[in-house]
Amino acid sequence: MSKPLPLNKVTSLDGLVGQIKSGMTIGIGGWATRRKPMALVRALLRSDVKDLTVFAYGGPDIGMLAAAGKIKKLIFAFVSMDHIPIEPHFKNARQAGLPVMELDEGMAQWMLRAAGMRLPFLPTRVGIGTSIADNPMFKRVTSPFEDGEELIAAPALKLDAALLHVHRSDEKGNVLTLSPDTFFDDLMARAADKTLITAEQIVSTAELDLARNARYHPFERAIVTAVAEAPFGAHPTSAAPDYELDMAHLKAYAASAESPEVWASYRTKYVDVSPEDYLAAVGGADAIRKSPKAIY
Amino acid sequence: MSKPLPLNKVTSLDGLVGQIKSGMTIGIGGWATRRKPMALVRALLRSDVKDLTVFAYGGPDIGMLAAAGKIKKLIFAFVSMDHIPIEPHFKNARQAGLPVMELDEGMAQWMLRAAGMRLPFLPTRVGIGTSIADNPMFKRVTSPFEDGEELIAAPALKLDAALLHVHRSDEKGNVLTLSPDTFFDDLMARAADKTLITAEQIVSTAELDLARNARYHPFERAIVTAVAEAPFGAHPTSAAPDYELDMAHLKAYAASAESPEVWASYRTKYVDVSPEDYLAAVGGADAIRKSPKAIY
Amino acid sequence: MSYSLAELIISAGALVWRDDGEVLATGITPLPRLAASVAKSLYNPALMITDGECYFVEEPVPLGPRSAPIKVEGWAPYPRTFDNLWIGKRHAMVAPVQIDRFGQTNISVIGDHAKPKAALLGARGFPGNSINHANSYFFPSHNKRALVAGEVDFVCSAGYNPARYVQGKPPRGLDLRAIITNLCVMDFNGPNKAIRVTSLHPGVSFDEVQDNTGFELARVEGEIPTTPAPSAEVLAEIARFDPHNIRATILKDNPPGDRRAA
Amino acid sequence: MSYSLAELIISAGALVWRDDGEVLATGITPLPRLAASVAKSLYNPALMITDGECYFVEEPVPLGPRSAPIKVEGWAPYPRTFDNLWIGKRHAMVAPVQIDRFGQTNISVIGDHAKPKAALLGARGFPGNSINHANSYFFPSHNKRALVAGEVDFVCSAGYNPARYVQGKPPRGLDLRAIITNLCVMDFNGPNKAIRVTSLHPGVSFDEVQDNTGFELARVEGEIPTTPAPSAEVLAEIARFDPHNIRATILKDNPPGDRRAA
Repeated sequence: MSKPLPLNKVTSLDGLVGQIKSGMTIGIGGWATRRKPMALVRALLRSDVKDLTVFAYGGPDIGMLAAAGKIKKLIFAFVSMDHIPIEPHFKNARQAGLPVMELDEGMAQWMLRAAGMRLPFLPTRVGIGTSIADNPMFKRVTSPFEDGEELIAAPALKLDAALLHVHRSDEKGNVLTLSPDTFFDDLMARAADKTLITAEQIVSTAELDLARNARYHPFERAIVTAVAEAPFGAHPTSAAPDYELDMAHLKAYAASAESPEVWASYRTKYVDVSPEDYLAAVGGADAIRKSPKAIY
Repeated sequence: MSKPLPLNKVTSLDGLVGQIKSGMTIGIGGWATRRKPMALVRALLRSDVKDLTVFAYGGPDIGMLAAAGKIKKLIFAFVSMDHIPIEPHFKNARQAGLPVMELDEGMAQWMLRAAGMRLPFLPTRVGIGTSIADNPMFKRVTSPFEDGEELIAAPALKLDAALLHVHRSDEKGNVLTLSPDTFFDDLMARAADKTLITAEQIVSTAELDLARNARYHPFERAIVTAVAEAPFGAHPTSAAPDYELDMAHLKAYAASAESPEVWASYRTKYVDVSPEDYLAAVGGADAIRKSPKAIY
Repeated sequence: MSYSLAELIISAGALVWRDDGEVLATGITPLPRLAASVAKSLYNPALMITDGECYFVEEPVPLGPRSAPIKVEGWAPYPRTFDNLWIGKRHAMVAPVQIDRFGQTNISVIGDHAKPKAALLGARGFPGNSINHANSYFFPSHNKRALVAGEVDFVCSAGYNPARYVQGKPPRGLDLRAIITNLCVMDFNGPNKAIRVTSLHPGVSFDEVQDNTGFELARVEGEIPTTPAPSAEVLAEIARFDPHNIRATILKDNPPGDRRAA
Repeated sequence: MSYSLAELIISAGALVWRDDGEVLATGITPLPRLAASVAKSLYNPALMITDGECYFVEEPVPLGPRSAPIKVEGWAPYPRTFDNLWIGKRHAMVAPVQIDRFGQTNISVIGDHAKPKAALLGARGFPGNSINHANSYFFPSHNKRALVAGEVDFVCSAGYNPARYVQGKPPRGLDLRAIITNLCVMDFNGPNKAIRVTSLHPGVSFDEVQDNTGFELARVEGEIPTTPAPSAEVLAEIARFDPHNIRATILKDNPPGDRRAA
């Protein structure tokens, strides 16, 4: 009997995009200007996929998808580029009436946790007393214990796909995220039917050195669907410690929200191009590696 | 105006015990034979404290407290010494009718999480279809969404005090747990009104090197009440990577369950003594450091 | 000693954390952040503060480009942030766009939520913050667009508005403390938790404050005190934590703390 | 080729994970653990397995003292264990003390729960495991004390017992697969999920199995197959993963796989 082939989940950016279908609900990892799977978002912009319901702790990922008309409904607690507090493409889309479901940051990850535990809902006080709770998607649940408190029942935020950017992966989908902050990529991966990953580098399992790096391993490979190598795949956001955010590029991107014409020109130059041409257009690998550490 | 004094939470083992009052509900960190605050448990045995309700992922901590008659009610999912599957003192106490509340392992940490979020309960499917769910302490809650599923409402497992053993602490209660497995010490600390900590070493904040060791920092110092230095404070359980469990001593301890007389003699030799005399009685620091790595 | 209005605000702001014990002090936007820094340095060393990213630091990190490495004393990634705030171990001072008579604030939209006149940041963590831990607010421009009549356009942080609670009872975690503006300091200790002026910045009258507020203000009994000038020690700490003088860029024209000195 | 009963059990056990895809394969006690090791090595390399402590490993870790370092491919601390099992990505084969006709098992107590005749381990994670992911069971001694009449003394893992569910409907996560004993292999595909004998170990009759079982067993149609003997390849893998021959110590007197050879 011949042994079956080992696992290999490696694909291309387009291979990842091929897993995303119009009408899906997707979650995008990272936070604002940190560790966003931007190469994958740009590949998504180049595809025919549309009518997405999107959740993210949003930054330029949301701005770009909104500018490209890919979003049917946005689920969010904020969309920001940190140093540019309000994402300008998001602002344009929102003011043009983009349908949204607005959440609290902490409640959002709690709803991801519900999905990741296959529970219909989780109770919380978050939202009580605010306009967030006016949304009829929230129900109420009463504690069956002596306290009898009425709490908000926050429904599970189930994702069809989670799009995440990590630092290292092997072919089997064992990954490392080396960033100072983990954010909620793990909860997104658990909440999703498919976890689609871009990695700065695909390396051997031994090179991951997981005995030493165990605490940088965010989730087990069984929930990873496919992986594509995407060097500088978070640019213009950061993938610290590999590289920091590119403030100059973020400003150029922000300026592209000024008019449809400026956006079209940004898009031609930076989106409708191959990853290699993108890297050249933004100044090359050395320039990205030299970006100074961001201060928050 | 003179500046106020810096924080200093350092006390002695007896200082920690002084925070524990008869009748309290306490949680004990670690897991079975790993990172148990045994020096603190022995100090508790030497005190007048009694009538404790105790939760733990139990090992010899529970066995000793049970043998000493300190437990009014045990909340548990198992009590084991891993290589000695059933803790013999626990077995004696249980068969003599020690009142218990039996939980599932995963449900227990979920109930700690409820307490750590100040929620009255959390929903779960765990327990459905089993005798665990026959306990009237559990209520039912119905999903207010379309699914209408009936789930178990697991009440918050609120602790008066959490007793934890860590590898390093500074005077302010910034701690590091360096073990391969984190267990649920963080949830216990959040679920507790007081978090009482023993540390292998108390060092300066700089020596914790938290910029590099961030991922070994289990919780913020605001939830730490007091810290005592207790070198080899987990013995005979392990505090890997500092030292491994002492199988020979665990066997001697297990044998002490044979009769009240053998237990009395164990107690005289290993419990009713100072930490220094204990260390000498179990063979000294070098012997503990030479214990081979446990295989599970 | 002369001082700017920004420095007066920082000095007054620092006092909100003085008796908080060991909690996370979060100040969002430069003046609240400097206030938290001064509070930790001079009044309450037990406070936890962060580098603005994901580490707890032993000493406040100065604003802007840094000349020294930060002294890390703990990890504060976002998951930990919620773990901490849900047990109430925090007092935040933030800078909303609107506040109403209930203390409800807004940073989400101006106008209709479905199609806003101005889309702002989004509710962020305001809902959870407001019902779990102490909150104070800073407004750089005290006027009726900020301190509004009626309700704020979208209630991001909860306040003492009985209409929004079961049987009118706010959750036990709701704990609104202070509002500091370019005109005065207020708290929530008026009748039925009404917003109350507790001190007026030098040269400001209660009537001026009321005229610039969209709702009726309570006032402390008797003569309203003047917000105390920052001490030399406070000013020195402010300068230390703001070496690039970012505080001079926050309020239009960087006015003096005592407007009569202008 | 001669083989022991333990090896037959391991060989039959390995097959339970063959078509599971990428899940955590957990085998508790030596024979199930060896079965999981063989399954990963020969049938389903996508399986995740651990070192028994808190790491996922690329290759099964041999039982007992180790001559080579483990090859870590991931972190599996206890908190991660529950995250994983609650989404169902696991198939465990464990060794309970009792099982009943519903597939309910017990590892907590013998006798009365409040004052047991014998206190065992405690329910551990059995309740959560049983309704979240696939489970198989191993019994080294097939008899009426283990395969009991009525209900087990304390139901630690859920089974197909309608009386224990709202409207008789078990949760969708309940997925009982196989029972392997020293006499036979069973599944839950009898009428109404009844336990059914699917193969008899060499030299064992159905009647002998039934006589040693506290409840009525279903059987596959026609002649019940004989549990297939382990191949040379399987035996070689077993020997590789059990270099200290711990498998010879599990069943009393280490009987041969075909009892007629004894």
